[in-house]
Amino acid sequence: MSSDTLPIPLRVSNKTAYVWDVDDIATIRSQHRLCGVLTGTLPHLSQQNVFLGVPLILFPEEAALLVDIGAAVLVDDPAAYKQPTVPQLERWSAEQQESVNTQATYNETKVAKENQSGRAISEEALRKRKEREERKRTQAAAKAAAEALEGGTSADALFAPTEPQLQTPSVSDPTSSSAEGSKKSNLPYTIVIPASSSSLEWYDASDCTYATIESARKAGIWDYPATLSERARCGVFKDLWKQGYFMGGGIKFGGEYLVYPGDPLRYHSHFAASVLESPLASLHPMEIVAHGRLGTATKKAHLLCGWDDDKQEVSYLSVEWAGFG
Amino acid sequence: MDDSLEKPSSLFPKTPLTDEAPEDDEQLSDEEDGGLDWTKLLPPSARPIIPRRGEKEFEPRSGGGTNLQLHVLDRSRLAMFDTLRATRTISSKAVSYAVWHPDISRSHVTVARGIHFSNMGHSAPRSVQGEDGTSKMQRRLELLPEEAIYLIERGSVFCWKKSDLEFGELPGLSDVSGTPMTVQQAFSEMIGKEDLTIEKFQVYAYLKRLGYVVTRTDPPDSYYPIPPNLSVSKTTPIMQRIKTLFASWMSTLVQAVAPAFNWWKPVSLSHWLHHDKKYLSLFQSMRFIPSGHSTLPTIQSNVTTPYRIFYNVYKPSTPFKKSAPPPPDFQLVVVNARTAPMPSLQELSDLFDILPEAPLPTPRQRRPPTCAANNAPATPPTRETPARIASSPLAEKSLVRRMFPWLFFATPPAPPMPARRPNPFMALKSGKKIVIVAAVDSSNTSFFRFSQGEFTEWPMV
Amino acid sequence: MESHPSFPVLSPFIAKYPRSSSSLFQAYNDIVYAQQWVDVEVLDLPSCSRGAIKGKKRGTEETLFAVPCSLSETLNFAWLQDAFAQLRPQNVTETITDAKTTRSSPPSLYLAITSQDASIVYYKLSQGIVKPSV
Amino acid sequence: MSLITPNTRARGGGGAQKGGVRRYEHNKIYAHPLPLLFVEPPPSRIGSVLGLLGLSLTRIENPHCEGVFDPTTRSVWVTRPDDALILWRRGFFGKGDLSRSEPSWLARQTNIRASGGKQLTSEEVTARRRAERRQFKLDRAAAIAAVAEEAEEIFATEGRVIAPALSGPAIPSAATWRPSQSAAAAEAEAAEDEGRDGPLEDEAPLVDVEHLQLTLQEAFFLLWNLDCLTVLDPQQTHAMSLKEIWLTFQSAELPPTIPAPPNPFDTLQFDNPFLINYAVYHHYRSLGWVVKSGIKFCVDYLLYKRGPVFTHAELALVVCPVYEDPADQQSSSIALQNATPFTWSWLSTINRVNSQVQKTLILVYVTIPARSRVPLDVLRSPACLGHYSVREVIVRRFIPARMRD
Repeated sequence: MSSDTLPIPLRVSNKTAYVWDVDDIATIRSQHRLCGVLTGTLPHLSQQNVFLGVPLILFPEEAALLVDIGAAVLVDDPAAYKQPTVPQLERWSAEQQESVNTQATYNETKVAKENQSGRAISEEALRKRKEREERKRTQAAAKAAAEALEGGTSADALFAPTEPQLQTPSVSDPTSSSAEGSKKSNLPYTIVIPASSSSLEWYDASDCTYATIESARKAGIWDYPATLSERARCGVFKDLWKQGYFMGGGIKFGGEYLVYPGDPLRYHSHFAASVLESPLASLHPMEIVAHGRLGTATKKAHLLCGWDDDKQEVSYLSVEWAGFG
Repeated sequence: MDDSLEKPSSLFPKTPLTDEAPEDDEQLSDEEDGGLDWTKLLPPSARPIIPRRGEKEFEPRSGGGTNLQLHVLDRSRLAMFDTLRATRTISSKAVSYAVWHPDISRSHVTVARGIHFSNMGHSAPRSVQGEDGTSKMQRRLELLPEEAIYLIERGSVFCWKKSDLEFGELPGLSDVSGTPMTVQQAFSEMIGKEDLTIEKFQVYAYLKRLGYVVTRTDPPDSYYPIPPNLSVSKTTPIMQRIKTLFASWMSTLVQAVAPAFNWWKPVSLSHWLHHDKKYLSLFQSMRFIPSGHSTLPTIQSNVTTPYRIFYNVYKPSTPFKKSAPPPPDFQLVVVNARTAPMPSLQELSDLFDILPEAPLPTPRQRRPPTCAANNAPATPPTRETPARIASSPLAEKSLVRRMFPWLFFATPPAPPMPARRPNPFMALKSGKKIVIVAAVDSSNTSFFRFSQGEFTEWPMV
Repeated sequence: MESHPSFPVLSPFIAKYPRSSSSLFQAYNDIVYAQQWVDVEVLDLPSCSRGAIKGKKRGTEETLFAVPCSLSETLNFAWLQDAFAQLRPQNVTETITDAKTTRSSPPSLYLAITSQDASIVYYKLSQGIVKPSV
Repeated sequence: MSLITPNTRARGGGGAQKGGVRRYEHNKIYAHPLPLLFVEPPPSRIGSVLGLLGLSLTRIENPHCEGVFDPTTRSVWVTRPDDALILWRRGFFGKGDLSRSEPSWLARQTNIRASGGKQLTSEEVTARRRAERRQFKLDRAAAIAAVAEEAEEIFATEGRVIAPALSGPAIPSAATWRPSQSAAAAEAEAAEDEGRDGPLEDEAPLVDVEHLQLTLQEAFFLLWNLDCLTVLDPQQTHAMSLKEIWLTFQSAELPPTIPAPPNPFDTLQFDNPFLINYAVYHHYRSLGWVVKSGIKFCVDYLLYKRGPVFTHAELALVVCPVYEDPADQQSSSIALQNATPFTWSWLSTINRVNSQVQKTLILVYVTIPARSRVPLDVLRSPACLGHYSVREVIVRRFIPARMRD
């Protein structure tokens, strides 16, 4: 955590802190020992819930901690999208075009290599075909849209009754259509849907970045911790973190956190920790029974974390089954 | 056994991971978060020996771990980060396009490709400017915020944000319909619209990734197709009237006889009557504590509740027609676990009130006898038929009956269709009306199923 | 109750702390007769309004402490810390001058939780962060 | 008192045949679900004629058990061994205060004294199993550490990575590990030996200090519905009347008021835990369930189909009182547990604990009559129980990945 590294921008929207850049995720995990929760669908592995991808959503405790130690700042994400200027959009479009062209060139050489006959296609023919496809595309797109509407109340007679088949083969798309006059075959090319906004030229967070919880609170984008119980959670979280533990969500194991002796990628948690917001917050013996009982089956102890808001201090009691009785 | 130390690449294996993800959810969600072996996702060439899932160590050796421990950890992290770096790419021949209209919280699908649209999006008439300057109504395909985000983040839709900029004149931008959006921007702008919270989106995406069809329960606009008479349930008006009549008649009757019930001596077995001298009668005569969901007294309830059914969920196997959705397989409430405790009895009752009754669980193996002595219907008994509710003395037990069962001894309540009785434990554990609650605590989702218990209908004696 | 063999030992505590007498009685009997601890003594825990039990498992040397409570009580974190503070290996019943120093308090105690059907369960509470045994 | 019966759940004991014999024995011993017996007269002509008329000569046999109300433990003690036996065997009422279920303390002590006592009580079986389990865990941990050490060595010298294994041929698994050679078993035996030696030295004659303890709910159920239990006052001077018991059991559950109010009725309130628990207990008993404490699984009750010796409990009950009028909750002197909805974390915890042991969690909601609706006077008699109501909500985890077809 050298001082020359820039603070990590946490993208805040709807009072949730997201991390979209993988380098930031790596820094947060490897340097700051915070895990967050990956919550997005992994492209190409989109039919499962076991491995998930960006964005990483931080627990509010984690975000508050990172801001507290100066490792991160809070960015009002919706406010960072400025209206792009025409030149910005042109540059963006040109970039897309370049990518398409590169792919096309690459593919053409590949096709050429494969097609030993090497039948050349004149530029003129290519252009004509392109135009044909253009027309086809427009029709197909309209048709596909109509079909996708699928039997909207047919009061509107603009479209013919729908057909179940939806996969309309279409050969082009809006971005490609702008490739007027390019050396491009009708081979498919790859479109990238960007995850992070930081590469967008018109994404500018300079006027909506907050370095403290307080300033972010004033700006109305962040308000954690606000209550005693949230302060207690933050206090406990930070205290455990300072002692070198990693934390994960513990709601399924009867606490606020799971506490790991090292990175959860490699180590089992030792504790489920529950936060008691004050020394006098009520604690029912049944809770001790349940926590102790749950622990015996999962090889975890339970950690009662008593927060003292006056002293800003945490005390701990560890709970385990006694082994008799 | 050799670790090639090859740097894992971001390429994906062509292994059947996509189809056959390790989806043992029970074990999975028992599994602690982050306890995944990302090295599994590496292409085979880069794959060193792969420890079995869940084979984590107890703790790092003092000082952060041994060299080996640090090495293995680094490798796991690298694999994870490399996987996360994979970009969303899609062929130009498969991609769909949409335009996000923040003013109406909808994304207009301009190019629809792929199977997703057979159960996502709905058609809405919108006025469009014709070329001659006149406006006319035109139906178009629109996505709700959660549908749009989901399709964008899985890399199926490229989304533009509607813009007032004039692009048409510009070379190279003729077909651009607005400003291009990232996944990040979709999360940022679309969540918070049309009642969508991050929790609801997470639950939506979770179910979609498993292949479920998920629709809104309350139509967000008048064009949104919903299943027919979903919120019926309860009983038909006629049944209601019969019940009321019956109840009032019974209560008059009971008032005439009731003083005979001695609360100081609730059970009095006749020394002479035959049917009294059995444990069955003894137990029956003790069943006078009011019970069951129909007896719920009015509970003075408070303010607003987060417990409203939000999603209708259809199994992947359920035939689904977008324009005429069938009754859902499950109905789901999504709450933020940090702000909402579990539902109160009143909240549960309000949910149960609008839910249909689930059919009795069918016995695992045993088929019903082909010819029953009584004139039972040939179909397995479902609780949906009001006829059964009316005819079964057990099901339709008034408060009066519950309180003074001894009045009814003349007609001992024989269990209906004993041959068909499913395993009572299955019926008890499954319950009548079912609601699913997804409680999301900072991205950790727990799904719980709450159902109406009917222990009174399934006595053990 | 009066005729029970434990009554003479427990009666001062039963009289002094009627609300916790049920759990003390059950825990004491279980420890003496079912768990068969030896060198069993009852200690006074005024800040927790109850008696606690000190003893050893048969054949071991370590002094153990059990603090009874009933399922229907409501405790809190400060209460548990007080219990630790007041339990000392040596003559605990003598005046406690520096109850707040945990120096001499035991590293762990057993919470003996009782219910009205005479069920009892024991859970071990340890001060600080003590990782689970293997 | 020899109440000892073979333990059905003792693992590793006997095959199917033995189990069958045991079940047969159990069916005989525990044939009656309630302490009352219906004694059939020998078949006779008169009997069959009366039978046609719907009348019978069957005799109801009431065992007339006796217990003592103990205000300290808020329970009823049954000290006569015969009565304890009847109440346990006919409906599984009560619990030995020094045992896990039926009173077996004396039998255990006798067993220890008679060296080589072969038949283990369930408590002894449990103790042995726990010792073995502990040893297994120690063995496994040691083996894992050894393999890790080896892997470390290889990494340091050869640069090869062997992922630290938690299982494998060198590491014992629960399926393969055998306690025979373990030190723990020996240790456990040594402890038992010592236990045997101890009492022998001082030659003290064994006196049974155990009793069958009935909860107030159990006692009231037996005496109110079945009239098969007499409860003596704490000083054992007289048998308490039903009215006396009704008031005493209610006030036993309330914090003692000092000085005692002049009129005992003044303390009555609808949210008395005795009334709430009784409504629940009675409801499930009347449906034929055997209702036992669930403290070990952090719930209020467990429901057994016939009784704990036959099957495991599959249903775990948590009693959730609901005030019809929230204002009554605000003004109450009692802080009833579970009267407000749980946090998700707590619900997950108790659900997880119970699903680990194959139990389904049932939330039992009991409504507490509103004072504005029902006059307090009804609390003077059990008639008030007609104003409470009981209903169940079943909680289970929902696993979307498993519900797809």
